[in-house]
Amino acid sequence: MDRRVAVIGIGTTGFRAASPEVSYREMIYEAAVKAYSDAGLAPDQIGSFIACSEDISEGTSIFDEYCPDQIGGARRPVHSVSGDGLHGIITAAMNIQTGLFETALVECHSKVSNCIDPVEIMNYALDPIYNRPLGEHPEFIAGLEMRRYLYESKAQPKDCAAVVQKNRAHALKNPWAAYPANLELEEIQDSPATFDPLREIDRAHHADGASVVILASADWVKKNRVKNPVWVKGMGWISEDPGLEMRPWGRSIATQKAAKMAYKQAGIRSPRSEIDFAEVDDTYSYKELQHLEDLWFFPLGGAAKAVRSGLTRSDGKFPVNVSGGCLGMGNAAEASGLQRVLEIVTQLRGEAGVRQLKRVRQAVAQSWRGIPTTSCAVAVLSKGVNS
Amino acid sequence: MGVLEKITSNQELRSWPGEIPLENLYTMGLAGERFFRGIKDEAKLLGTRCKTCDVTYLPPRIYCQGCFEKLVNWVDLPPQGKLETFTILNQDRAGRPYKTPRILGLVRIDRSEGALIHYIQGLEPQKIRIGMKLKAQFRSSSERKGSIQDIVGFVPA
Amino acid sequence: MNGLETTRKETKLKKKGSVPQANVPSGPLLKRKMAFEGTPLSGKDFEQGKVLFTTYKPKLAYAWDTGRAIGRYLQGLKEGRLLGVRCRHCDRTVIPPRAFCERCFRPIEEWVQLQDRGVINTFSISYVRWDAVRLEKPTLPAVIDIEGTSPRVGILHLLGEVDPKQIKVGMKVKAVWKAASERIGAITDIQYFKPE
Amino acid sequence: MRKVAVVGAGLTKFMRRAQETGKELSFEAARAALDNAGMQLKDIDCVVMGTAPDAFDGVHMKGEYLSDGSGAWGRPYLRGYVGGGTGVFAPIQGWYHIASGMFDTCLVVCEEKMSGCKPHPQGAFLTIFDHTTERPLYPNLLWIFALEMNRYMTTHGITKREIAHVAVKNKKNAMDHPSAQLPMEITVEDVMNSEVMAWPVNRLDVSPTSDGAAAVILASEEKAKKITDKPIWIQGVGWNLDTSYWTNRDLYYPEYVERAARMAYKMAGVKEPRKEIHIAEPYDPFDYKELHHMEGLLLCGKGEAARLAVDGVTARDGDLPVCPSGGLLGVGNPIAAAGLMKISELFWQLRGEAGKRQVPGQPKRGVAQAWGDLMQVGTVVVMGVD
Repeated sequence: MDRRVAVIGIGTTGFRAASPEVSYREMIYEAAVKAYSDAGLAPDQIGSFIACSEDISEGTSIFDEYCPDQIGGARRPVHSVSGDGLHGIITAAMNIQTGLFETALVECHSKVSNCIDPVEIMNYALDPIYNRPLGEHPEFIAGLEMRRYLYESKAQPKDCAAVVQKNRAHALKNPWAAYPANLELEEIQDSPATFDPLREIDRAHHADGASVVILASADWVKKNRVKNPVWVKGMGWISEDPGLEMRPWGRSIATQKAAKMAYKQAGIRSPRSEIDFAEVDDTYSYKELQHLEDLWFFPLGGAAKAVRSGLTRSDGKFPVNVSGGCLGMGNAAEASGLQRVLEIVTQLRGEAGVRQLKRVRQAVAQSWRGIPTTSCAVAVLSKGVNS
Repeated sequence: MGVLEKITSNQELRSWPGEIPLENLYTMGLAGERFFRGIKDEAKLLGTRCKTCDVTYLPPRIYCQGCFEKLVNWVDLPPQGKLETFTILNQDRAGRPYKTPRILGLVRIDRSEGALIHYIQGLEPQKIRIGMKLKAQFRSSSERKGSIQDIVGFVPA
Repeated sequence: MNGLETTRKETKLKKKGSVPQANVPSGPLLKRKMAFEGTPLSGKDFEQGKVLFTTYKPKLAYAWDTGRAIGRYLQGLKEGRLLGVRCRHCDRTVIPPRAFCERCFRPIEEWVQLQDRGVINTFSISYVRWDAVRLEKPTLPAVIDIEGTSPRVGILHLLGEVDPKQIKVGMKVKAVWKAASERIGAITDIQYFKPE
Repeated sequence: MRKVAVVGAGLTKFMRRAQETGKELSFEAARAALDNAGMQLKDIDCVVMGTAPDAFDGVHMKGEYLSDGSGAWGRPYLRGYVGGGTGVFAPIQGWYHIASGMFDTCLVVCEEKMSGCKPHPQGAFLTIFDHTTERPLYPNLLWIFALEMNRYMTTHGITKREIAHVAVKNKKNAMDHPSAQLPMEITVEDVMNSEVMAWPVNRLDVSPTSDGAAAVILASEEKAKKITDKPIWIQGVGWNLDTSYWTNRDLYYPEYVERAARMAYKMAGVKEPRKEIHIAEPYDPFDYKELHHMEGLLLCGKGEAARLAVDGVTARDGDLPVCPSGGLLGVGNPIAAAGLMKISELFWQLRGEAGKRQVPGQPKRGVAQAWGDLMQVGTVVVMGVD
């Protein structure tokens, strides 16, 4: 059996700081209709439906109840995964690989503008016995992690500022982005520290949006002569220690392991030379640097040098977050991971317009589940089956 | 007059307010109970040890996450360790600035692989260095209730 | 003997090899019951301080965008009207309104003003409040199939001005509205449904 | 399609209030399952967690929080959820991890710690309803059961007395289950005379809220045969989620359960469920639900299940044993863990290792099912000895 799986359809509303004119249902419906249209499919041609969400972010317990209607999944096999959009892609791919389904659909969205206090929601994720009773802002964790990362990698806060500058500038060319900006390095560096060394501006702002991706088996792709499939060649996902006390703080071990897993499946030996560009988690600026190193693209400390030299700019040799990333597009929770897949598919298809990268065949998407977790997911996406 | 049409006037935008009304009660668990009793009654730190993996857990767990053996070896740990990282908090949870910034540190406790996250006290921010030795300061026995707040913070050892 | 114990003893590895040697029956483990007994607590254990615990009351507050369909539904309620929508493709009239049909997945284009009356599809006589507090006087939730919709399409609401014993499935009921000045555009602008 | 087997199972006791944290409960169940299979954690390739609303444990993203207690440290780990259907869905998730060819072994853990949710675990269910069109009416969990039960009774002319037989049977069956929280010998009269909570639901029609965990280990065919000489195969899986507009459906029949069952039966090659299924563990958080679900599982015609309960056909030694474990009504209902308990029960029953609970006649094939959300989801697993 041919176990390969490809992305055959994408749809997104794009990300915005708020979306007051639509309910979550109406927002997701728009993304789903676009994805169906892109794939040339109708809902009854989908085998399995996967939605990624978290109860408390929605303000609804067992939110999976509300997932089927707006994706065309009512009375069909639908299930929720409390994971990032990449976990959704991985789930859909596994569903197809069983041979039980030929196609699967993944939906992620964010309506974080509807949460009165997103900080409190993040705080509610902290360990209730050892960490939450301190009563501090949960982003202290990013402050702790950033300092340790800088210490181990010898990167500088200004390198993190360069990430902010780059990604927000990338977003200028992305109509889906909520936070495009043309910033001077100095103004970023001068931005006040919240959880020192973390600055307010190192943090991605929240965004609303919905994205939908449709996947299919290789047989289906062949049978239906899909003209621009993007193959999911490798998938990896790992959870490390959810507790803060026993984990190492400088590196993302989960990303390292997840990347190895994905590269092994994809037959990649030398990530830096075999991958053309990457869309990685940059919820906080330092995370982009850390994740690039843990994805084995650079040695420890190498990512800072890369951003300094412009290597990771859209016009550099190894573009990173050409979409604008979370810093430029906005942090749309689970949808951020799915959006990385959308960006890669768009680029590999050659449909990225003004931000189109040249001669790209293979890319990596990586996600992190956010504070206080260590969970990460990695996917290798490729234009050709053998590239 | 269809639903296909969108809201075009901000006067018509509407949201519906609500909440998830609940309160949670958390037991400390089997390991946590013993750990916090140790702090409360004797101002000491207790860890659990997995001999197979050569790991000492702090906070203690009843299982080793590496090999999944049940842990029954409890060890006394010195209430001191090395600062692995720290952050200076300039604002509280609501985003209001602190008049005096607070400092949180992650202190890797000696003779264990574990750590505690707590306030660093008695040091100017610019004097704090990764790797420095710190010791835990406990509240007086009458003030201790069996929680992480029975520790006031860490001070230079 | 119970099932759980037996399995423990009978399970044996067929082969040694890539799958490891069992940690099966050896020493004290053998005596351990398969069903972990756990440490059950009573309410008193907490009151008397026998067990340590901590509490937390999160402030989880939201303002959900109503969007076009529900926004208009609420506006209708404020005006004392019950609005539904009709999917032409499925020839189906439904309430609450929605922007798309969950059956055919096409956008819905037609609003329908429905009668503020209907038929009891099912009901309960509930002596328990949402937070499990016991009630002296029961609340009377019901699914009410609204007149003018497709068969068995209704909404959740309450019944009132009725002896609980007299309630029957199939009974015709009519909405009792709050005074226009008190209506805010909420499902509670209808106080309850009463027998016609 | 790659064959997947259950090779081990473990449970904690189900309790009203446990001192153990959710992580500790998860560990105890997972460890018991590993012991049962004669395996170590290092033999596990990936981990799946099933757990229902985050409000219970009181931790946002509680799947992340529970991961180390579930053996997920350093491993691929996913938490799926379909409300109350989660417990039977989690092994389906484990199934696709292995059937996809991605892994050879999977540890499936389900956990629920409901006791910490105040003022009452039921309070969390207020927030399962639509926030704008339903929550302002302050609905509670009992309403949905009461409304569905009434519709079911009214449509078929079934009485509360007939339905009460299910509670009597299951609570008695649970007397033989070492994990049981609420085993008891009661009569139909006791059920009828117990306090009315939300008519037609009385107190003894209902399962208790619980703390507890369950775990099973799944393995690919090749691995399973090395681990045990009695693997129990997952022959079919099915799941189905109906629209969230629950007041637009006729609640008398769980169409979504039928669709899930048909999907699972098709995969298992089951053509006549009533003949080919020897033991059933349908979801029974309330007594009528067992009947409702037997119908959805096509084990009898619509409206016929009550008769089977009254006639003793569904007794442990009856022609079609249903919930020989004692079900949620007797063993307890730590939501996701209760569903996985049903999978464990089939595992032990089909291996002939259920001890006092063993149904006679060497059953060869069983079905487990769970249900949840807004009366909306059906999850079905068919298991067999070959």
